Amino acid sequence: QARAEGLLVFAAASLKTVLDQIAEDWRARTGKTVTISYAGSSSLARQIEQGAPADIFISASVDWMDYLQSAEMIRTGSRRELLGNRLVLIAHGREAADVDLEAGADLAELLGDGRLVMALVDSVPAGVYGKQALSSLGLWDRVVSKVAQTDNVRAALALVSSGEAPFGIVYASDAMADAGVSVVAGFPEGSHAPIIYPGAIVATSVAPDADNFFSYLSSPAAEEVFKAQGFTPLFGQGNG
Amino acid sequence: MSLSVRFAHRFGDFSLDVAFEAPAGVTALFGRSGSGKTSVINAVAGLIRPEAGRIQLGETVLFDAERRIWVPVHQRRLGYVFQEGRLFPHLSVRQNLTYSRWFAPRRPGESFDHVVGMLGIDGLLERRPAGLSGGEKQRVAIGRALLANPRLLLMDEPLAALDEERKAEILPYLERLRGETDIPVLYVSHSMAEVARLATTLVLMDKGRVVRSGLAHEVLSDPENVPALGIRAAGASLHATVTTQEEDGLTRLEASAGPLFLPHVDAPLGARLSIRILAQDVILSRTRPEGLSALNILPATVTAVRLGEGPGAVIQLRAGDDLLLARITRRSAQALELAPGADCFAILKSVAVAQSEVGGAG
Amino acid sequence: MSLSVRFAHRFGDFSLDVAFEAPAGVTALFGRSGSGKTSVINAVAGLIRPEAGRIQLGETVLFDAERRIWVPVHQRRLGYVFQEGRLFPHLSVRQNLTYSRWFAPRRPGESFDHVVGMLGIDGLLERRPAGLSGGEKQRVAIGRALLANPRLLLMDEPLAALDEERKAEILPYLERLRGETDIPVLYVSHSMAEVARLATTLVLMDKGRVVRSGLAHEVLSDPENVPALGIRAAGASLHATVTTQEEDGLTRLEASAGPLFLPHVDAPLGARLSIRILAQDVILSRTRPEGLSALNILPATVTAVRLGEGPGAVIQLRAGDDLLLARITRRSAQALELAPGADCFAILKSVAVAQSEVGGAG
Amino acid sequence: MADWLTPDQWSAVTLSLKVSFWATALSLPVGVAVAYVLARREFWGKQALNGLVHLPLILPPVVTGYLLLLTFGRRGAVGSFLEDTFGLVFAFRWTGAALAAAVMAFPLMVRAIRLAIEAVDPKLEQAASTLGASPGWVFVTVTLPLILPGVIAGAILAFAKAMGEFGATITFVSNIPGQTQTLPSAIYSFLQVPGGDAQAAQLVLIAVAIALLALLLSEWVGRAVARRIAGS
Amino acid sequence: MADWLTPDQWSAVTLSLKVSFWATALSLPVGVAVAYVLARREFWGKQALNGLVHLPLILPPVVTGYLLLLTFGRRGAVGSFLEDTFGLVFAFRWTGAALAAAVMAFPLMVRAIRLAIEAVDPKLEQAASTLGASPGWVFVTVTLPLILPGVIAGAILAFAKAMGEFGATITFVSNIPGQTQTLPSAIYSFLQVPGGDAQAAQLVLIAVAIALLALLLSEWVGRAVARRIAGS
Ligand SMILES: Nc1ncnc2c1ncn2[C@@H]1O[C@H](COP(=O)(O)OP(=O)(O)OP(=O)(O)O)[C@@H](O)[C@H]1O
Ligand SMILES: Nc1ncnc2c1ncn2[C@@H]1O[C@H](COP(=O)(O)OP(=O)(O)OP(=O)(O)O)[C@@H](O)[C@H]1O
Ligand SMILES: [Mg+2]
Ligand SMILES: [Mg+2]
Repeated sequence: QARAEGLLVFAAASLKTVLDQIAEDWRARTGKTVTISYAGSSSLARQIEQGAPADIFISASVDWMDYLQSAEMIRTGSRRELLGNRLVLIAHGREAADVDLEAGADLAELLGDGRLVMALVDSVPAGVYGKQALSSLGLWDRVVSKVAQTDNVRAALALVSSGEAPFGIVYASDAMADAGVSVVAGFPEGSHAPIIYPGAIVATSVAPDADNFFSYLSSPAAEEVFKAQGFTPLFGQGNG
Repeated sequence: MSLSVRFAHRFGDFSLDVAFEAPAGVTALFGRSGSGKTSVINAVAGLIRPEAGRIQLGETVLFDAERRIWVPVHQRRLGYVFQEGRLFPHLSVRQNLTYSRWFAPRRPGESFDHVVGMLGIDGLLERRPAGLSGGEKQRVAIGRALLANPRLLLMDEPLAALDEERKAEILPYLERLRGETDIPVLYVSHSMAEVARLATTLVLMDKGRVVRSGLAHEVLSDPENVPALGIRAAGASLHATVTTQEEDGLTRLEASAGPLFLPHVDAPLGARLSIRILAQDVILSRTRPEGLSALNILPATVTAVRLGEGPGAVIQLRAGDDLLLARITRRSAQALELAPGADCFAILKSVAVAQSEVGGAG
Repeated sequence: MSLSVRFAHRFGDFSLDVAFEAPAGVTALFGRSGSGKTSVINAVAGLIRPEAGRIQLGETVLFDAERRIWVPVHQRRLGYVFQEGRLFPHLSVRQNLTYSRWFAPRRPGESFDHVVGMLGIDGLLERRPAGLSGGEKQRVAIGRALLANPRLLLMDEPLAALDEERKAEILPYLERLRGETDIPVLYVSHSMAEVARLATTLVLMDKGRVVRSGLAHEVLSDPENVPALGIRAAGASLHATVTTQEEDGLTRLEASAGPLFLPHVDAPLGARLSIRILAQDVILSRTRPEGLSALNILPATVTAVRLGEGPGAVIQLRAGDDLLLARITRRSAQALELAPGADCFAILKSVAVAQSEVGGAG
Repeated sequence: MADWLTPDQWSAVTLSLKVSFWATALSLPVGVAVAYVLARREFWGKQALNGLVHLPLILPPVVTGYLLLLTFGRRGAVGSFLEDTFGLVFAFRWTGAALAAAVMAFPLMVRAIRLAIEAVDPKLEQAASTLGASPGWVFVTVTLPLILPGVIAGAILAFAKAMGEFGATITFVSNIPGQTQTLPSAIYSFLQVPGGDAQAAQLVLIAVAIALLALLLSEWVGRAVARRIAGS
Repeated sequence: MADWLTPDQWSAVTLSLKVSFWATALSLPVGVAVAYVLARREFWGKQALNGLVHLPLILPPVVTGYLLLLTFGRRGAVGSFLEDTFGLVFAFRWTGAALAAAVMAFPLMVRAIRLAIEAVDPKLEQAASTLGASPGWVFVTVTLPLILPGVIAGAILAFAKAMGEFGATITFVSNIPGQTQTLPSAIYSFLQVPGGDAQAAQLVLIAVAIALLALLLSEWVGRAVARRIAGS
């Protein structure tokens, strides 16, 4: 069923700033509006499964895109890995000392009786990647009892920013904007599965502009915006 | 129209098992506190559903346990004055009074202004019940029931919270209602004066049972009922016809035994009245006494003497066609040698037969 | 202990402005429905805070508008029988009765068993108020107030919902209370019989004002107050000493004007009693009548004649040292030529002076 | 106001008002009926109904939203039936947001009204029926006016809840600006990205202001009603 | 039961019970006091208090959680004071989860109790004071027993809400298995991964069962109380 106005994009909530910017640029360029509904990837995927009138889905997790793909809810061949992100360790305060994770820094000791905050380590992507990274660095078992999990990355950031917890693991794109924290280490690329935001056109979409906008997301203009917000554009690496 | 009541019911330890007939007119339920009067009225109203029995009003069966008949309360067309008021707190006095008009077709019935005037609640119409005094509430409750154009009036101690003057204003109204309509009234009161004045039928209750029921003047003038009624309530009725309104304010009536003088009775010449005379207001004399302030002296014959356990005696007399009761001391009964067949004179102070004990012949 | 009340207050259109003294004993507030009786009691209890005035109990100032004194309700040590019961629905009858004991130090006071027995509520102790009959509720409310060991009893129509027999059981108890303790009792009732029997002081109210107040027997025997009291309530008191208990159950008393015979009076020989005699129970004669069933005939002298607008007249008499009132017809007053100074005889039916009108001399 | 809010924020405010208003208004009669039945009737399955009513309170909102999606979504049993039969669509429309808000607020509303009904003296209702009022009329003329303060309390609780409802709404009808993005969803969006706090705070203040205004209004109405009953 | 639940799930169940129980039990007296004050007293700032009480209902839970963090966190004004003075710590402790649940449930509790208090006839309280009961005793011996059904209703609403509370809790004290991971957090976390539905459903059923049990119990107690009052 066609929707009355323009294009409807379902996107992971963490993309709000960038996508709002890109949609604005697109409108300036084409005169066409894009409506974006931000929510958790799981909600959005389920809504699409239940017939939501979305044209494009951008997920924060590969799993939910896989889920829709196996349910044949996305247009064959349209799936693409749009963005990447980096995982970083942050500490409270602007000028916290760097931590060298690869050199085997004792994170547990640094924490003392404080907490390491992460997104939910079994379900929210940032948490899952974080757990993988800590495990591969051999740190997980020592810090597991000090990990406090939040339902999203922003909540983790808030806990560190407010000083409630000394350290946290978040995306680089989130850490950038918060003045109350400093990035004290980046996790090595190989320590966790690649962080990927896949996108695809929804199978039921009939909007003529879906393809155009989806392509625009991979344009150099969009790339600038993504980079400026701390994301890593992965254009042209589509796997569909 | 007549109400026929027969049912049995239990609450906890208390069991109720009653049967009586209430013809048109006022049927008084009389009995001690806790004897089951309110429960009987509630069953007739349909607020209690008895376990067994049958209640019929005129041709309509309101309740029949065997035939599983049950007319819902709101279809019974009642006017119920509750023992505890139960005014609607969210409605003004006027709205309380006219509440039933929202449901019943507007029939001629009682005039609003008349009822309100008689109850003296004209000044309260726009107020809400919460601020009313006890007696004011009760008057509004009476008005509400009267204005419901009921086929059956249930009144549970309606006048208990009122002063004598107010009672004296409302009682004649109830009497008129009794006289002019054929709706049965079930009336609970602890005041024998009220009962004696209003009741055409009397139902004596005790511990959930009907002890005695029948025409009020018969029940009241039977010396055997004195213990059940209480001595102060015993009395009998004279029947008399209004003959003259005299200029000093007295009314002359003619009873079968002789003339009677009462303070002004508001009844047309020729009207036949029933005058309740309490046993304790009668003095007896073997000779016709002279020079007494009491104006009413009737020749009578002793028909029965009932000596109580105490110092008192109840004498039943025949005065003309009527029976009278007199309560005197046993000592006087002996001194005057009062025995069945003895002739004597009954002295009634005219003023003792006060306005409130004169009623249209029932 | 004595209660002194003087205050003014307004609710909406109604303004209350009263002042009276209530000495130890029973002070009856008497007046029409809506005249402000309950409001006065509420002000004394502290449930209404008047705009101006002063209320003092014994030495304690309960309220003084000028000096901004205000004793909170719970420190006033009251026993208040409300016009509408107000039993605690969540407590059993027993708990309702003993409620005040949770707060007041356990003083000797009234015995629980005695009060419960007198009120006939022994069988109800474990029940909850919701299932009680109207009269049962009222009796529990009376018990609750009596058992509070109050310094001041406030009773708002406490007996209105009760039958005569029950009243006859409770009244002597209240009389005893009046005799044995010095706590003032403010008592509202529409029953003149109750008021006449219990009250030592009488406060007549009308439209929020005190019309008349003073010693009950003076107020009641003043023919000027007949209109305010209602004719059926007017009466006076004889003072008499118990001399013999006779074997036929009568008690012989000696008044200053002569002997009196009453149905058994439960008082020791030599006790001095005050006997209320209603004006309408007195018959007058210019000559000593013979052969009457009435046993009590006292010589008397007319001291005042008050002719009403109606056919009646009120005659004040001096019998020995006491004043009596008689209500007769105007016609008889003329026929008997009753004028101040005239000698006559007052005929009292002994039984008309019933038990309930005999009280210890106030 | 429109000046310092973006059009999307502005539409979130008006949408929230619309959603909360209709959620409250349409569920109120149902709430009164359910409360009445729970307070005054005995029937088989009463406790099941009671449990059902409370369910949205017990379940995490996401679960409620998901269940709504499964039931009232386009593919859901009830949803497709309603669409085919009445052309009524909840999925991804503001009507769906209203449904979610109504469902989430329902237990609060019912509890408040039920308490009020239980406090009404059945003796007054009896008195009304002796005066000829059928059960329906008794309800309208006696019970309802007497429970008005409770109904108002229930409605305001529901409205406030609807203004704040987020989890079930976003799960059921997503977060589409101008269509299903209510104030709380908009707040959520801002809280999910760095630097959105200030804008979120702005919206929070608007939400609080609206709800408090409604609250004050309800207090005032409730008090007026109570005063009327306590005697002019 | 322990068999088909993982230890973490099992601890989420027991923790949720503990959190909800204490949240309800400890906030109940405060709720009664606040409800009483709102129902029966007039004072300056009453409407402010009223608004404050309702705030958690109006605000999205995340916001409430965030505000709790700012206030009761270790660095928060109240939080640091409590820690220094009483050694009472909320951050990352189950006590914090209980606090969050209590705060979120508070408006529901207060509303229910307040409605009940408003329905108590002040004439009964007057009668008690004439019998020597000071205002405190009047409350304990008359008001409180009469509002018991309302208090129970308020408590059960609060308990159910606490069992379902998620947003504010996870924002304030995060999700630490065994310490702050309540049932709703666990459910949420299962719902975030594809295929987690079955396990989520299992936990949902447990949550529902517990809350319904509590509900039934409260109905039963409430009814017993009401019956006692309506006469043996
Ligand atoms: N809040 C109020 N607003 C207006 N009038 C009021 C208010 N409260 C009481 N009144 C009026 O004050 C008058 C006195 O009331 P009160 O209850 O004291 O009378 P009462 O003498 O006890 O009457 P009753 O014998 O009928 O009980 C009544 O007319 C009543 O309507
Ligand atoms: N639910 C109940 N459980 C136990 N006993 C009850 C119940 N309801 C009424 N009763 C008893 O039934 C008896 C009759 O009550 P009812 O109200 O009919 O008396 P009544 O004659 O109207 O008395 P009153 O003159 O005092 O109003 C009372 O003793 C009362 O205690
Ligand atoms: Mg009764
Ligand atoms: Mg009064």
